Amino acid sequence: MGRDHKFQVVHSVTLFAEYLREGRLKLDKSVFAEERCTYQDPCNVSRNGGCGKDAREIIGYLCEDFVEMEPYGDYNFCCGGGGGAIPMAGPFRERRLRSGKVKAEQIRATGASICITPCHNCYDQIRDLNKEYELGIKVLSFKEMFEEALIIPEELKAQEEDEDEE
Amino acid sequence: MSLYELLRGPLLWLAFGVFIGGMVVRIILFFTLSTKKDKPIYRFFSWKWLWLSIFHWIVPLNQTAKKNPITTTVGFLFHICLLVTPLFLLAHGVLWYESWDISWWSLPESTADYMTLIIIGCGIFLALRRIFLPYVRVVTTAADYLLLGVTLAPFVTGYLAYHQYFDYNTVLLLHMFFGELMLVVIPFTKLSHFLMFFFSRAVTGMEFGRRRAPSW
Amino acid sequence: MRRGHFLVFMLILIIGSLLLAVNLDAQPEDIVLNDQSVFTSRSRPAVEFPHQLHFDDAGIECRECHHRFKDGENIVDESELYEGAEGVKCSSCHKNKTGFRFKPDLDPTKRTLRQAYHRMCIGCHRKLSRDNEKSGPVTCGVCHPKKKETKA
Amino acid sequence: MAEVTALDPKKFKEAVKDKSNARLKMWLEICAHCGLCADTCHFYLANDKDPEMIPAVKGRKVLEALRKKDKIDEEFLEDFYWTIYGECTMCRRCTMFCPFGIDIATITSTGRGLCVSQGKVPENLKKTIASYYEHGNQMEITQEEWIDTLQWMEEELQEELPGATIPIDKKGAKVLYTVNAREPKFYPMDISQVARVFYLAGEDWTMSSKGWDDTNLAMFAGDLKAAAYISQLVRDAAEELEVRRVAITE
Repeated sequence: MGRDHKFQVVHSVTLFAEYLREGRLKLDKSVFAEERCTYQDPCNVSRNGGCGKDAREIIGYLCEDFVEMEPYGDYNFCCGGGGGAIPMAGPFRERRLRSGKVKAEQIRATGASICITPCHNCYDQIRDLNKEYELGIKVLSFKEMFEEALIIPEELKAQEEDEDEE
Repeated sequence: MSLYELLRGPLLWLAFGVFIGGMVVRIILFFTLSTKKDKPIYRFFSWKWLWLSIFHWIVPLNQTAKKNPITTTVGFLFHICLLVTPLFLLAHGVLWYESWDISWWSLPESTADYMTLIIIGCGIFLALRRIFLPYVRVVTTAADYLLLGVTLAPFVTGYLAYHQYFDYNTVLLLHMFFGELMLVVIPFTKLSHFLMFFFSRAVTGMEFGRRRAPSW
Repeated sequence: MRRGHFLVFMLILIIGSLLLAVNLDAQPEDIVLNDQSVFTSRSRPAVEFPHQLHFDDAGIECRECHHRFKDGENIVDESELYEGAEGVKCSSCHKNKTGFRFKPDLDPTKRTLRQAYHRMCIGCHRKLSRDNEKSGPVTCGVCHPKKKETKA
Repeated sequence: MAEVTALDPKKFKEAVKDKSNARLKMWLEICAHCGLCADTCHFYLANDKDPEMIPAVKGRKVLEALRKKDKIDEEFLEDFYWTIYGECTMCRRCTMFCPFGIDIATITSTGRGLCVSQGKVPENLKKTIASYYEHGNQMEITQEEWIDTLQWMEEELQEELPGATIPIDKKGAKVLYTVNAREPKFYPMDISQVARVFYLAGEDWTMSSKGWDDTNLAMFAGDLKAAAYISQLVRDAAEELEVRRVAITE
C-alpha cells in the first residue's frame, strides 16, 4: 500500500461511505430497525487502515440501534482470526478459538443481535465464535446488509416483477 | 593521585567520553543500517507524525496513561527527577563551576533531597512490580534488576553523602564511582532508551500515521 | 531564600580566605563565613574557616588570598588589611546576586560571594593536593560538616 | 501442521542477518520489560492471563532467536514456532499501548521469516503460497473458474437488476475491485452483492481476470519474497487496466 503507484488504493468501506455521502446510494434504515448492531473493527481496516470513521458513517445510514464495543475503533481488540490465523487451520484452530474469547465477551456485553464486520477473517472468526461461545448473533458484512437495505429505483428493477404485479 | 582526583578527573572524562561517544556511535549505526534495511522509514517520513507521536508520550496523553494511572505517575516522577536532580543539583553546579567556570540554575537543596527520595521510592516500586506482577516477572531478567540497581546506586549514595551518614569520604567516592558507572553502561544497555525512545516513537508514529491511525 | 533566584538558595559558605589583618596579633583565629545579608537561607552549615592556620601553620602570604587586581597585578598592600578596613572582606567586591556564567572569561568580580569562596578555597586546595603538597579539603561535606551545626 | 524438517543452521544464520534491521535491533534492545503491553493482548486475556502470552515475551523469544544464529536447536525452534504463529495475530494493538511504540507485529513477522528459513510454516499457509504462485490467488482457483464465477454471479444479479453487469478487464475504468479469494470459493454471493452496489451507485468499475486476490498470506507467513510477488500481481493488473483506484476488501 501507498507505494508510488499511478493508482490510489482505497478500502471498499471508504468507497461505500463515499457513495452514501454523495447520495449515490440510498439505504432503507427501517430494514434493520429492530436489530441492535455492533461493529467489529478489523485490525487491518481500522487500526492499520484508518477506515474506522468511514465504517461508522455507513452505520449511520444503516442502523437505528448501534452500540459500540468496549473498547472500540483503533483500540478495539483483534478477533483472533487475523495474521493468517484462519487459513492456518489444523492445530492452530483451537488456539484461535480460545483467543477469540475476548472478542466473544465484548460482543456479548453489547447485547447486539448483529455484528457487522467488513473483513473476511473477522467474519469467519466471529461466526466460529458465535457457535463456540453461543452468542446467538448474526454476523453480517456491509455488502450483505446493503443487499437487503438498498433502495432500488423502480426503473432499474426487472420487468417481470412489474408483470407479476399487473 | 588521590582516588578522589582520579574519579574527579580522568575517570569522569572517560565516563562522559564513553557515554557521549557510545550514543553517537549508536545513532550513526542506526542511520547507516536503516538506510539500507528500513526503507519504509524514509519512504513515509513525516515530521508531523513524528512530533505527534513523541508529544503524546512525552506527556501522559495516551491510552496507557489512562489505563495505568499509578504506574504512569510513578514512571513520570521517576524519569523527571532522574533527569532534573543531577543536572540542577547545587553540589554538581559547584563542580561544573570549578572545572569550567560556568554555572546555571540550581535547585534548593531540600527540594533536591526530596526528589532523590522520590527516585529511590519509585525505583523500589518498579522493583516490587518486577517481583510481584507475574506478567512483569516473566520478562524480567537479571540484567533488569542490575540496571535498576546501577541507576539507583548514584542516588542512594548521593543521598547518604549529602546527609553524611557513614564515612563521608567513602560514601562520596562510591557516589562518584556509581555515577560514572551508570554513564558508561547507558550506551550498551536498555538504558539507551533515554535517547532511542525518540527514534522508536518517531518510527512507529510515522508507520501508524501513514495509515491515518494514532499511535497513542 | 530569595524567591525567583534559585542561586540564592545555595548552601552555605565555604571556607574563605579573606580577612583583615594589619597586624598578625590582631588576627581572628577562626572565622565563620556566614554573611547573613547574602546567605539568607542555609541548608548546609556555615563554614568555619581557620584563618590562623592558613598563615601561621601553612605560611600563606596575606596577598595570596586578599586581592584587588589591576592590569593583571594584585595591587593590595598589606597595610590595607586590618580588621574593619574597606575592601578587606570578599563581600566588599563580590556582591553579584545571580551566578549564571556561560562564558568563562566573564569579569571575575561578577562572581557571587559563594562562587568567590568556592573558587578561592577549592581551587587552592585542589592545586596543592595535585602538587602533592599538604592541602585542605576539597569535598562538600568536609567544610560543611553536617553534625557540627554552627550558630554564629 | 509443522513438518519435521532438518535444521539448517546456516540458512537460519543468513535469515537472521537478512532480517536484522535497524528498527528491530533498536526495539529489542530498548524494551524496558515494563509489562504494560500485557493486558492489551487478547491472547493474554483469553488464556487466563498466562504471563507467557504477553507481547513482550514474543519479543524476547525473537531476540533469543536472533542471538542464537547458527546455534539454533530443534527444541527452541519448536517452541518458537508455536509462539510466533499461534500466539500473535499481528494486530498491533500492543504497539498502541507501548510507551516506546515497539511494533510487535514487525517482530512477529521477523520471527515467522526465521521459521520460513527452516521450512517451518503451517502446512495450510504453505499451500496457499504455492497456490499464489500457480494461480495468483490463495484458494487454487483457476482463471477459468474465476471467470465462470463472475459470469454466474452476473446472471444471478441480472434476474433482479437487468442492467447490472460485472465488467471484466475493462480498460480505463475508475475502480478496480479486488476480493478475498474466500469470496469466489465460499461466498460467491458477495460478488453479486458488491456488483449491485456499484451498479446502483453508477460506478465505472471492473474486475481483473488476473490479479484479483487482495489477500497476502505470505506476508503473514513471514515469506516476504512471496509477499512482494503477490502484491505485484494486483499492481500489475491495476497498471495494465489503467484504473484510477484499486478497491480492496482486506
